[in-house]
Amino acid sequence: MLEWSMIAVGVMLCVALVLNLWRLLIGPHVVDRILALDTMYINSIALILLYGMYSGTQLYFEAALLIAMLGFVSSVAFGKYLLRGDIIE
Amino acid sequence: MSMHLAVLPILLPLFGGLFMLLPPFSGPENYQRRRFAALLLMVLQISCSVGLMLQVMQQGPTFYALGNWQAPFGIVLFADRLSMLLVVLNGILGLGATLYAFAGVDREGKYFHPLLQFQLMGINGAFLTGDLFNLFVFFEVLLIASYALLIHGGGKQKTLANVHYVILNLIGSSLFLFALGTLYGTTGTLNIADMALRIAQLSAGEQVIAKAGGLLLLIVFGLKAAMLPLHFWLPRTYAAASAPVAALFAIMTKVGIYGIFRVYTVIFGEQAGELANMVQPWIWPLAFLTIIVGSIGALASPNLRHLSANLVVISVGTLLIAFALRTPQATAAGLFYLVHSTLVTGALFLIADMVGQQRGKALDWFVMARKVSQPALLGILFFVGAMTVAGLPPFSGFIGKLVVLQSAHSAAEILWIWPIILIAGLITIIALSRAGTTMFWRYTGEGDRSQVQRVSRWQVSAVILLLLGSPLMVIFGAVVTDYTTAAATELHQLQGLFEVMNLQEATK
Amino acid sequence: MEALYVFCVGMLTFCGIFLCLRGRTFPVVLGLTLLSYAVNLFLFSSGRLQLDGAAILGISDSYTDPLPQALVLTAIVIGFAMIAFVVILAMRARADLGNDFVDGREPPDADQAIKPTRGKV
Amino acid sequence: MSLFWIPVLLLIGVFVPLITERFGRTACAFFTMLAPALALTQIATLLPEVLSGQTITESLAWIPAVGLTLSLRLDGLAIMFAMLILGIGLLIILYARYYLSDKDAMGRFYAYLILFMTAMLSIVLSNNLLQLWMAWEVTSISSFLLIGFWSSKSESRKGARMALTVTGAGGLALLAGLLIIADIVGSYDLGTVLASGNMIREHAMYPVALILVLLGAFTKSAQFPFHFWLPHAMAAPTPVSAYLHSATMVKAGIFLLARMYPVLAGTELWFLTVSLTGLATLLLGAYVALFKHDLKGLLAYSTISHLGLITLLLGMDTKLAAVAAVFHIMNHAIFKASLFMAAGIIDHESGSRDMRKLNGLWRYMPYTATLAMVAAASMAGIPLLNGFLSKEMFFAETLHQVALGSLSWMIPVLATLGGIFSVAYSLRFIHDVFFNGEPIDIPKTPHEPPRYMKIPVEILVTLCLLVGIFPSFMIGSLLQAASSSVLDGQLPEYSLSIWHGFNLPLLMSFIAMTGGLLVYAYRSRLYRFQSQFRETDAKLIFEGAVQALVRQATALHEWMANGSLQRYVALLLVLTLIMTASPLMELNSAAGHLPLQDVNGIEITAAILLCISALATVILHRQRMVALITLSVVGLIVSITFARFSAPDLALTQLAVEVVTVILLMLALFFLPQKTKNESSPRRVVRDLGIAAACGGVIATINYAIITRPFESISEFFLANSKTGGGGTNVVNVILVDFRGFDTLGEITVLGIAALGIFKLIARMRLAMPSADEKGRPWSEDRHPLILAMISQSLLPLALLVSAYIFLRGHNMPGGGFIAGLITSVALIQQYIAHGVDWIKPRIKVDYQWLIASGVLIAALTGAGSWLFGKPFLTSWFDYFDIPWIGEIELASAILFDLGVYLTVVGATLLILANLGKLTTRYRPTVEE
Amino acid sequence: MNFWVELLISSLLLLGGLFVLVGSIGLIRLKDLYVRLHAPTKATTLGLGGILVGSMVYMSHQYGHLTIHELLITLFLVITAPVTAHILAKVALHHEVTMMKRTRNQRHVTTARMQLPPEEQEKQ
Amino acid sequence: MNLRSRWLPMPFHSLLLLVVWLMLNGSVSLGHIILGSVLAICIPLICAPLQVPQPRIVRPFRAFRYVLMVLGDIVVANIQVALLVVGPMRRIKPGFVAVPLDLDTTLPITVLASTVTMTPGTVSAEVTKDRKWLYVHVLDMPEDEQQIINLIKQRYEAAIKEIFAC
Ligand code: NA
Ligand code: NA
Repeated sequence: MLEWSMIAVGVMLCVALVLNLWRLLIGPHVVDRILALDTMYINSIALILLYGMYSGTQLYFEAALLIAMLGFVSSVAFGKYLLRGDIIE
Repeated sequence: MSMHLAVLPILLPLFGGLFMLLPPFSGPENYQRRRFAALLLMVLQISCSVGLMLQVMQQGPTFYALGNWQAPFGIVLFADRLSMLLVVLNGILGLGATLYAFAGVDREGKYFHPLLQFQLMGINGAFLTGDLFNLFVFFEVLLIASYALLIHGGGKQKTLANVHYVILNLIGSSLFLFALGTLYGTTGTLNIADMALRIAQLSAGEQVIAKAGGLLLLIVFGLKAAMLPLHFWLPRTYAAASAPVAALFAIMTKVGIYGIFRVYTVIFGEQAGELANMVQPWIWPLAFLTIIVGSIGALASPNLRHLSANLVVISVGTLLIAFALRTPQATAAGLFYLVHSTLVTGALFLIADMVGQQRGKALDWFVMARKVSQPALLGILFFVGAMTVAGLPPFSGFIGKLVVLQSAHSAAEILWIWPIILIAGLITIIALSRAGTTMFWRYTGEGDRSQVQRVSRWQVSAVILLLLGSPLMVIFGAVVTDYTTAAATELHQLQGLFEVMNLQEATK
Repeated sequence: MEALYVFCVGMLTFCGIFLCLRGRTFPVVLGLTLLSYAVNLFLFSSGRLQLDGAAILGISDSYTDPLPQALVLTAIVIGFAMIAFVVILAMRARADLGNDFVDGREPPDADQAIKPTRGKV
Repeated sequence: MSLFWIPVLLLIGVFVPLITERFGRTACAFFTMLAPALALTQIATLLPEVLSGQTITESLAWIPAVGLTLSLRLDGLAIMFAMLILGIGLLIILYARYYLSDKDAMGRFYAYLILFMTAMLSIVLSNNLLQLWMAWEVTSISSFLLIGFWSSKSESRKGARMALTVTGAGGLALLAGLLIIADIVGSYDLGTVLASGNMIREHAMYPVALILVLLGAFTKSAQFPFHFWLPHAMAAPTPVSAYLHSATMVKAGIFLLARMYPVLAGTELWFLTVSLTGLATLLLGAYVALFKHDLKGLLAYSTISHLGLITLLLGMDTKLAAVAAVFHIMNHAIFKASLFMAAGIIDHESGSRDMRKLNGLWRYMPYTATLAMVAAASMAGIPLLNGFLSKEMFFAETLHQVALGSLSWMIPVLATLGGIFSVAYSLRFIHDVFFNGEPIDIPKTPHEPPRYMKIPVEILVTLCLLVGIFPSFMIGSLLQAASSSVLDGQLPEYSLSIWHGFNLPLLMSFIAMTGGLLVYAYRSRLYRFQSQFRETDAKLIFEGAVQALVRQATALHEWMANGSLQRYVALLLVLTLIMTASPLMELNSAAGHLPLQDVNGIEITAAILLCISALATVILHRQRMVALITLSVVGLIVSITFARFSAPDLALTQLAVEVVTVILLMLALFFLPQKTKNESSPRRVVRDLGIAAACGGVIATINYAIITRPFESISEFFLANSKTGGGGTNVVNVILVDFRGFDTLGEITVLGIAALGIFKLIARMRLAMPSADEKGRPWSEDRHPLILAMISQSLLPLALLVSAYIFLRGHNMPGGGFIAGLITSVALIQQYIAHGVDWIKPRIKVDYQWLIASGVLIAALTGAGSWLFGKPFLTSWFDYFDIPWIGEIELASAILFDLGVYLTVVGATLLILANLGKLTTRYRPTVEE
Repeated sequence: MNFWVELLISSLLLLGGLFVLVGSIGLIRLKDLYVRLHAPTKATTLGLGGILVGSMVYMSHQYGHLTIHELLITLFLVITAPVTAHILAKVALHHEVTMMKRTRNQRHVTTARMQLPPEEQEKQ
Repeated sequence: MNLRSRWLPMPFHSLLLLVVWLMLNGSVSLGHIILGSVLAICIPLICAPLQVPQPRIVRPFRAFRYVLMVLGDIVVANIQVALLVVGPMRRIKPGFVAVPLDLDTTLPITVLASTVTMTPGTVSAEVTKDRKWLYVHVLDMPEDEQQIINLIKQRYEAAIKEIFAC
């Protein structure tokens, strides 16, 4: 059961990622793309956690944590760029 | 300390450069301290290198297992006559650049001396390392330092040249990594000597893959060495750089040449079975074209810096020929030529700068301008440099040319090599005589002596230091040729290398 | 899996190289970044592809080849340093040369195809 | 060592004038003469020995590997030349003392002259082919310096360059020829070579060697068609013309022919080439000389003609001809040197050399005129003068020639014709200058020169007479010795008497004299005839040719190196493709034997994401902001890929690096165009697509070929020793900080240097800050959004904690100093983004430069620490300690090393980003130092 | 593994996956940027929360002791996700991104992007 | 400056850090507690210059309850959003509201804005310069927009005011 549900969740995550990419490509506004990217970060955290469970290892937890931290910084930087152009001022 | 001598040519400049970034050496007001430290460092570095060289000459090649991990597992430094020759050469060039910079170049921007030290570190590392990936790392050290040094002083030309130089080299670095991946993926090792042992034992298919990797590596070295058609970056880059930087750059192409000599003699050398001497067929035409294009560039050069840069290209072609000839004799010839050409082209860049200082806006361009204010001094320096680089006796150039010519033996080799080298020599003479007569003999008026800047004693001493090799290599020609011959023999004697590193046992 | 992997490497190489051949600095930087991804994946795979075998002792029975990973780590850091340099260099070039062309000037053959032929005055 | 003294003395002598210049001109000349005088004395002491037929040799090993020995040889030929060089040289020095004006740098002039003398003497004394060549080239160089002595004159510079180019080219040919000869013989020793004549002549390479050596000789001796440089060398001060370009240096070519005569002569090829060249030169020189209005021009062409004569003699198939050649070398040197000196006096005292202006000087300088007339008569071959004797021998020998088969009769006829012109121009020299009416506006009123200026001329003219009248007594033995060396001891019967009875040569002389008189008498017609031809100035042609060469080279160079990076990159890639594709074609199948692994949906999705976003980056690269976003996706997928294939460290690193890179790119993008038009022509796009696709294909193929094949790696060692030898379970980290710690040290050095370099780049940057975005919308006024600032502040401690966590576990689990450093950096960057530089600057008082330096320093010092324990650099240390209550803890030097890495990364990243940020603030980095 | 534990984990995972998917579907389906902003900020975050809890339970069960470090990711997300959304909304306002016609109170956009109180407009 | 505020400028932070450290390491061994405490003391000291003083949480228990409430709200309301997303699009009636704020310090405003964003149906879009208004984008706006304003003010702002006692 667990394995099957993991596979099902995997499929869902894949579909979600593809949808994110779709939004990222079509835009139309840059903010849409950033939003899509940010969502992708979160979805990939999910994917990594799932993979960790699937292979029964905790080795990838830090990767997930890092994506959470860095994805935020990157999205904020993008946002700041669109607001001010100069992200460190 | 003598036991750690092999690592000092790398660590001394590293520590030196680092200390210069820290108090009490850092800060704009402490430039005198930095200069003193730089001078001291260069002297130390040269002493260590010479010490190691003497040790190598007495006791044969030696290696240094970093981290106490034996080859092929750890990184080893490998010091033989070949690498020590280049390390010492690098030290001399570095000292020249340092001295020259004391005249003021080092204050045209930040970090001059530390960067110079880092570059020396990178170059020394590239010469000393026995590990292919470590070679990549040191390539990057010397490259990044050279990127930073190239923009020293600022200006449009430098920026533009740097853009080209950096981008091409970044692609080159990518190719290097592709090559490393390929070679590691087939041989399963990174130690150069170990790779040589393993490459012969590969299956046919794997050998083909390794061959592709080896050829990729040739592109990388060729790019550093400015082999045709990868040389286009060189003239503009060298011509744009500050004089001491350009002088130091004279050895940068030699890093590529060294890589070619080392890697293709050891890994793809005689013992490599099917892959033995696989790059020679590629090198021949490229070497010839390099000389031809360098000669064309020399004729077309509008100023002395460009001319010197193109002379570097010609020297690269000549060295490639020496490599392609494959014999120890030719290698020895190449080494002699390498030392001589590096020193003299380095000196020429400095001379170009000094001449430029005294000709007003005309700088070192081949146009009529005001008279140089120290014609005798600069004239003699230029004259000696020109004679040397043109291969005219009694300076070292003619021996350099001679040994290369002598190492061609078969009729086919003679038929190709001699005309090209000799004609390139003639073109060099034409170009340099035009340059010299225009810069020193063709002038408008005497110029206002009061506002002319006299060259500093640092500059003169730097040039003399580099030019000194020219007569000394003739006077003590026997010593030098003995050394290069021994170095070449050592390079071609792979068995010795394996034994020194205890490799066969390790792999068994 | 292997085929898929090398396809991705090839694709990254393709994209990277194509961008490296552009005439302005920014796409070239993008290209170099993509190329460095390709390089890292390539170098990484020289130890062969292995699942569930991270080179942490004591967590599994078989381990992947740790050496290429170490090499790639070094390569990533160096690549980062280089990209950082070239990015700032691109800015500097813009500042010094007034444009962002890699040659410091508009390429002679630019706009050939796109510029509509001027109407007769 | 007696022989070595000669060149050594002279070499010292080079510096004498430079030092003694300050004592006055006369003193300088006197001291300068010392060295040659001493050398001449030394030669004189050796003269009896040599004249008795001995060859003195001395040698000293120099560079054996090259075949270069210092080896001297004094035989008849050498001593004859040596005496000419030193003897005439001394006279020239004396003469030049009066010739040069106050403004000329006398010391430098004499130094060049002695340098030349040394080189020339080294040529003739050389017993080693390479040494000979060395000296040969030095004569070219010193000649260059002397011709260009009056360097402000355009003609001097051009004449000097032309001479250097032509003789330089010849010198290179000569080198090749000598190398071939040495290769045949197996030695550079002249004695050995001279003894191997047959071996050389029979060798297949003989023709090549001969032609190359002849090219050297002919260019130096101004033989047709290489004669053109010599007249322009006359831009040199007259003493130089007299010495180098008449008496000695141009004779070096002749000397070489004579020297190699035993080895190279004796074949059809030699006779034909040498004699025809000589004949052509003889005629051409004599003919052109007649039309030169410049006194020195006339003498220059006369010199060419006489050199041709000597060459012709050496090319003749008789031994007697060789003797005549040697004889004429001496005679020509003597009379031509005196003539040049006379011409110099005339120039000096009248201010002109134009024979159309110079007339009737007899009245102003009768004494000089007498001397000049005697010398000119010798040149014309008038009896009782030395010129007559050798010319008679020459005429006699032309009659014995068979080299041209049935056309051989032409040789004496043409020789006589040459004689006619020779008489004619000699006559012109005498008549046109010293008689023929009054001078026409010459700058000075001519008068006799100073006393001592005449002495050299007097001595030489006296010699002309003495040799002409008492030939055997004067030079008989010397000629014999010299000829004997040329002919390898097999001297023919000859007589040096003035009178041989009425014979054909005498008739030829007679014809030449009357013919010469007639030609000169009817010269005006000849001038008219000649004026139909446009006079060609070799200098212009040569300069034109060189300039055309330079132009062509420039055009070619600009075509090749057009400054387009795109082209250079394309070339690099195409070469890469060719080189890597060629071996791949030998590979039967890319696929190896390893079983392929299955692929699942997630992997396919990731691949799709990767490929599409990479492609999107390419397609959208002109919308730069969007391209950055797609690039981020690529980076994300790459790190997930690393995670997938068991590389957690890589995944972490890639993630962190990627974010920092994108931030960096964004910082840069602010100053760059946001969007650009499509600027590539479709052709360019297709080309680039082709190259890129091919590269991608090749790389993918190689990659596939690698990963589908098994291999044996050294990695087993790392897995086995990581814990026991390196004290860590994260093998990747142990490799980084221990097994291959040296790489890591280099790597952080690179990072540190990059930061310094970037700081340099930023420091002088002057960029306009866009005040609005691409659409012209002004930037938002909210510089530091409230909520962002608040959250960033709260996240910082958390991020630092995570950073510490990643750092500390690195040795055993994924992590390490680098990643920890990046996390810290990103956390701090986040503060910069949220609060701005103005706010941070006073709060973080860390000098990032010091941070970098101390980081690398800590790592390096950790490595050097092992020296204290007598271990190599970077030898690691670790141990486990059991601490009550807490349990076992591990301490390792690797942690310290990693700390260095950490500090470097933080320092470098922040140095870059913070300073980049400062660009737009009042903290803008400025030009430093 | 205990069936109930398995069921718990499975349902947490499936629920999480579902929310993640919904968030991404929302990203595609919703018609304007402001509206789209809601989907990932909430649904995706919640979905990830579900998966994190699932993972926590799973790991704790697997390793026999409580593993709660996943909470840390949740903590981060809870802190950061609203800020991201806030910043993006700010950008959208600043860029005057087009919104659905039926969006009410569109007048607020003008004042909001200037960070001014709403009354000022009403006064004018 | 007393000893505590000098060496432990942010006790709440420090405690949080210690907890996080133990969570990260998944261990409560003495070694980790010591190491964690050291870090929990050192890191705030390092960060201190970069921290702007904020009102303290005066009622931690209230805060805890608030967190639980918000979590509950998130879960419950997320389902509503999910239904909206998968349902027909025409049902969505978005709109902006301007919420007047009683809070005026950074941290409380931030907490409120974040809460508003995390809870379904609303995204805080902008805070006015004078910190008196919070602009909120509402996914599904009820007919009476005051309803939303009241919800935010009463359910969340009031709680926050209590927690920070401001
Ligand atoms: Na800024
Ligand atoms: Na006249």
